Amino acid sequence: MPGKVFAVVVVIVTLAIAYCVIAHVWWMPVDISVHGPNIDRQIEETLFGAGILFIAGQLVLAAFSFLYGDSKGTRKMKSFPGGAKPLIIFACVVVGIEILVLSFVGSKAWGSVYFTPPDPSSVRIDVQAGQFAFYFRYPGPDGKFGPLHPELISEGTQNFFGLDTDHDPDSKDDIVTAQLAIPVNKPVLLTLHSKDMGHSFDVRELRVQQDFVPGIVIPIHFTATQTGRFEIVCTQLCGLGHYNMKAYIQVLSQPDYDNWLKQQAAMQ
Amino acid sequence: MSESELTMATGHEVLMEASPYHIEKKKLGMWVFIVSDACTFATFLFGYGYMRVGSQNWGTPFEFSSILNGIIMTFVLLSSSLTMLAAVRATQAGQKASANKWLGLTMLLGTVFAILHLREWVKMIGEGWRLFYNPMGGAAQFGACFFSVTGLHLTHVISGVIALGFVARGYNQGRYDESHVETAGLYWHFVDLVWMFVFPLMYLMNAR
Amino acid sequence: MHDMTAHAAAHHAPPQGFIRKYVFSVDHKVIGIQYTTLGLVSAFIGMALSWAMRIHLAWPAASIPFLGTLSPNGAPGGVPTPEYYLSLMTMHGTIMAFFLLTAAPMAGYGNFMLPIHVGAADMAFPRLNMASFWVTFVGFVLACATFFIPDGPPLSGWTAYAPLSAVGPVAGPGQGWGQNLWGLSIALFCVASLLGALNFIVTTIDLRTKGMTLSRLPLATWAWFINAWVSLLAFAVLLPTCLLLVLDRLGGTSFFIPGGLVVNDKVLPHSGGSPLLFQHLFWFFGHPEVYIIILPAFGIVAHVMPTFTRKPLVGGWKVITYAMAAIGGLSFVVWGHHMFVSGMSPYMAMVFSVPTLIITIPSVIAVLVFAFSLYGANMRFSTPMLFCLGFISLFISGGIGGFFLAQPAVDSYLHATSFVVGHFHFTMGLSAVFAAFAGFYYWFPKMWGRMMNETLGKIHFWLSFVLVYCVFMTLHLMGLTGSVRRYSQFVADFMVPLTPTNKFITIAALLLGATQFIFLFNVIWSRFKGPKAADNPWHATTLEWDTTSPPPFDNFGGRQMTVYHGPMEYDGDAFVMQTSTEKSIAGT
Amino acid sequence: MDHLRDSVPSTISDLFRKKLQMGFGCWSSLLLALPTALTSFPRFSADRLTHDLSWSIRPLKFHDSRILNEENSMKAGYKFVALASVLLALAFGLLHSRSSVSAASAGQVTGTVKLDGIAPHQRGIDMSKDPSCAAAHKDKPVTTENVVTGANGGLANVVVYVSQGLTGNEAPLSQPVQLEQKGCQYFPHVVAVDVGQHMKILNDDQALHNIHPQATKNAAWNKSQMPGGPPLDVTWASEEVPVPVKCNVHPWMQAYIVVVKGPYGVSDDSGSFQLDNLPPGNYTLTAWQETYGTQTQNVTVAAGKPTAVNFTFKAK
Repeated sequence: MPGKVFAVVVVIVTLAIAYCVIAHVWWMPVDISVHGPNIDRQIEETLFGAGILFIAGQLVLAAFSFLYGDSKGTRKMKSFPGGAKPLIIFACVVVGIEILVLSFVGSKAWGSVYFTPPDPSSVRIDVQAGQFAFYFRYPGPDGKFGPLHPELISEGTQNFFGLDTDHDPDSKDDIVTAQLAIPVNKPVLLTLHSKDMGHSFDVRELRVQQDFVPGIVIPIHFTATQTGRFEIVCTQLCGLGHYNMKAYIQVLSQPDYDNWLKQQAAMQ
Repeated sequence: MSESELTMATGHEVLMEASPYHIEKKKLGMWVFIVSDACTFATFLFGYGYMRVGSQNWGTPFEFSSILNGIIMTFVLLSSSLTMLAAVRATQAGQKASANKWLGLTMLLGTVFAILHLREWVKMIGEGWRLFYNPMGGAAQFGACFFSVTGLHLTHVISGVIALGFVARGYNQGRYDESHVETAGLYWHFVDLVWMFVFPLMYLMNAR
Repeated sequence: MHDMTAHAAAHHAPPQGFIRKYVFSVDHKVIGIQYTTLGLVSAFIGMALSWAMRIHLAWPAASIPFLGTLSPNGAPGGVPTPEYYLSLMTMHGTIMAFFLLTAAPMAGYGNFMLPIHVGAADMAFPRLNMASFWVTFVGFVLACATFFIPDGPPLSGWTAYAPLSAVGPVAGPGQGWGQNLWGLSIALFCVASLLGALNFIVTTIDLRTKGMTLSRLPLATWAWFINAWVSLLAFAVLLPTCLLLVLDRLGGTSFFIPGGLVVNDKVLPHSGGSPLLFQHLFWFFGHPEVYIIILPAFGIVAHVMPTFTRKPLVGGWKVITYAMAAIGGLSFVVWGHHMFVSGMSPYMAMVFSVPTLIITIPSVIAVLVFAFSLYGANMRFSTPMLFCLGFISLFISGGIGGFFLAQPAVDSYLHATSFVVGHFHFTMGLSAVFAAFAGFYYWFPKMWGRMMNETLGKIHFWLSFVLVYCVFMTLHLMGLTGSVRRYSQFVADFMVPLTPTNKFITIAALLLGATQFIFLFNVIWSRFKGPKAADNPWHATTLEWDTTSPPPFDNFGGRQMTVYHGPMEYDGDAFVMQTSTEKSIAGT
Repeated sequence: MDHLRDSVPSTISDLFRKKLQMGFGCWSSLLLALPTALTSFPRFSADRLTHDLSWSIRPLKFHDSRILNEENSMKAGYKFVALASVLLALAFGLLHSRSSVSAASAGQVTGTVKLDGIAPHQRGIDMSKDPSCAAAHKDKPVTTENVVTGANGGLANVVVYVSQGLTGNEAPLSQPVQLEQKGCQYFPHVVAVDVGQHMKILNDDQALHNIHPQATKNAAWNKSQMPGGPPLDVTWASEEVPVPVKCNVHPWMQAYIVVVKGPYGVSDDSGSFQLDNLPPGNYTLTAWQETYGTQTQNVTVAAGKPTAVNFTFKAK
């Protein structure tokens, strides 16, 4: 009896899981980046391949415990025809092929994010992460970022980057904001600085997640394809306010973007 | 310690004839320990390498005197390996007197090494080197790496000398036999081997 | 022969006096039981912590009375502050991963069984063995002590990423003495594990009795042996890592702390270190650690299952052993897959991705071996068998997640989501725990000389099995929405809608925890009131069933065991003990 | 002459009374010492702040001394709590023996602080990170408060306190001061507190705040307070001007706690301030402003009538 029960339970569980995945009970948000579709395809392909392995594995387990669970111990043992050889061959071939496919396609998807150089015409924005907020810096009219002076950082006076506006001409027109706004359909190049801990820049809709590493400036670039307001969250444990470390990213049409920049410049 | 505990420590030999796969267990244990200890040193050295590669302004502070000191230390430690070898030979030949002589000599050389090394340390600390400070204005990591790596090795040398002392004592009292001396020897040679990595990496690579 | 027995008996009088016998005992059986008990205690502590976390996640305003008394500071009025939530999380991870999953299946069962499996009277270095337990114990006490210092436990997670863990109290509450004690505790645990691994290796190579060739080693022993090698190398790296971390914290060095860090508008006096160095060192230990946890589970299942399927594993001892060895070996070259998005070179990501995917091959082989050993079997459904089946199902479910997280492109979306939480709880968490349960129900008669209650055992299994899926598969799938892990509250806009799911998980988790008390009751009740166990209640073949339950002080009452067969000589009701002189029936 | 009565005993009985009080002071100090030492044992202290008092002396010569100090702060902490509490108690005892000035003979300092020049531009604060904060300021944008000026150049948030001339034996002010977190800002932006005076910290927001004073002479601590969480009650062990306070969850939040000994006044928007209950005598007054630093003036305070003192800061 227990064998059959176990088989039934396993089958039910397997089907339930399969349903949740196929019916998208929990699913990825809409994708608004150019490179995103590659990643989504990769995820779906993996779900397909791995899903088949998963279902097959669970069903085999269920079938065997159903068939061989409840004999009274009188029947003569059978051992699997051919012993382990077919299993090993199966594992090496099937899983091997899956691995090859995933690595090749996967490397393409990964490459589309990380191996491509940023477009020289991209909009450059500096990001400063700290306990527990993100701040953003636009180069302003002169298109140049002023140098950073850690010792000048003082959040109380809204100097989140440590700019020396009195002495550095390039810093004078830098625009520092608490929200990220980017123009739609234009390549964007973010340079990630962290002033204290490890943080992470995660925008689900952009399919972009990249850690901030203090001491290293990390560039990431992407192109958003839809306007809207989305959430930037920190996904790298950074302290007590980690759960509340977020900011908003607005993808705006070019004119809106220009207006927004003007407003922000005025607010400085 | 209680009689029963003694038998616990050696119970199975008493209990059964040596198994056909029987290797001398102390020696095997020492080899296994050496493997893991090698990993520990490797980690420290990896960290050192990472720091060194990562820093733009890595200073190379050691001038000839320090290098010379290092060479002398190396010579001392290597010759201590030789004397250790002799000691093991002597114990295997059962010549207690010469075994003692060689063991004593090994410990002496080990102590000399430690003293030379500590002298170096004191000198550097006098010059203002700290775990977190580099008086020559280079990367502050140098102090951290140097003191932690050589410190780890120095700890090994000193504990080795002490261990040798115990082994020698036990050997004279007849509690230990040549196998113990040989095992201690294994450890000693390992410490020397590590120095052959530490010396070029920590000293020669940082020579002016 | 006779005088030899007498001789042995004379030399093997068990120690007198409570302390020597049960506390500072050098007897591997007592030490094994001590480790197992430590594991049990840790399990329930860790579970209580997870309860607190789950309750807080589902009902952020709920007051948890016990917490209020434990830490009026961290949980005023019983409502945990975010930092205290993170402390709970850190200690849950630390206690579960180290003191339960690493200690119990390997050091606990291994200590008790390995010498008996190879026919020895004790470990190779009994006093070293005692030392490693008591060092572990001190480490455990230090870890728990962090709850009672004013700032509470550290909040940097069990991975203790620098610089959060390295810069001291300024990084947040608990990062002062909490983190120091944590580092110390883990360093001690490393030392203990190294001593233990050394002991296991030497014992297995050195103390095997006559006829116990490597091909005749029980598979659990094989697993412990392979695992000992893995831990020997892995913990030898974590130990110095902890030392360097402590140096950064107390010695003012900057191994893991870069220059120009600004915390609270103050520039920290460190320079030149690299947080990535810490991540590399930690994960070089951390990934093998995952296999340190799962390999004994494989071993236990491979050891227990044939007893109840009444037939040898497919491919005999070789296939599964080679698979385990391959996993152990490969586990050292895949650590980078924890760091795909953490600032490591994106080219390295590909380099680490491929071996990570390759490691699935031996894992799949192992699972197939387990599954197809059921083919044509003649199963006896005792509780251990049920847990073995559960293990296989859970490991399949968890292992599948590996395909996703092994690919940088996919990981860049799923990293740090609850998908990861579900994944590692399935693989290294629940699979290992199920195998540990299987081992516990299986060896309980031998350890304490009494049978456990089958009915309670079965109830325990069924409830656990279903609830585990409810909790962790839900977490797993919820991760597809990108719900971030390690959040003490769901305040991110996109995570608020997940609150119902979250409540469901919490309720399931509470029930799952409650189920474990059935197990606890079963253990305590059976320990004292359970029916006396026969020497070989399961009709198994290995040496531990060839002696009394519990075994005498010298394991075999002075008998010199000689082994003639492999460990899997089963054919239905017929079976051949390893020591029997009959001829083999299963051709192993 | 009557302000001298306290210091010079005029009659034998007067002298006797003083000796008696002195003795009582010493005894009371010893009686106080023991319980204080026991109750403020770090391990069992319910409130971490009382414990942190024990860390409040920390030499900050080398950058690592913080760490070295941590290293033995546990046992040092235990020892120091005992020691500190004995000293504290002694102080209390002595205060008890020296009766503080009676209202009749108390002096008073009043005045205004002005800013000479144009106040620097105050940047706007964007609270979009935490919608609950932003919601609190929908109507008018919030700016930083580094220099706040009012009518006719009055400079607000200036702390005026007595830097020299006090005996050091004055009892701490009894009524507690208050630091309030409202709309993800601190009210007041600058709060002065007497050594040993109680300070209540409240959270009126729907958001969680962590209060993180970066004290150097006092203990630095960091504690988060949940929405509607119980108010924190804090005291400060030693003078420190200023102690910057931050909320890391809302990095724009900034306040200054100015810990002084004796009477103090904080200027309002019109720049006027007032120090009460000051015994007649010669004093050095110091005015502190977060952007412009400190100024000092010597004053002679007479009993009964207020003494006028004005400060003027030059805008940079």
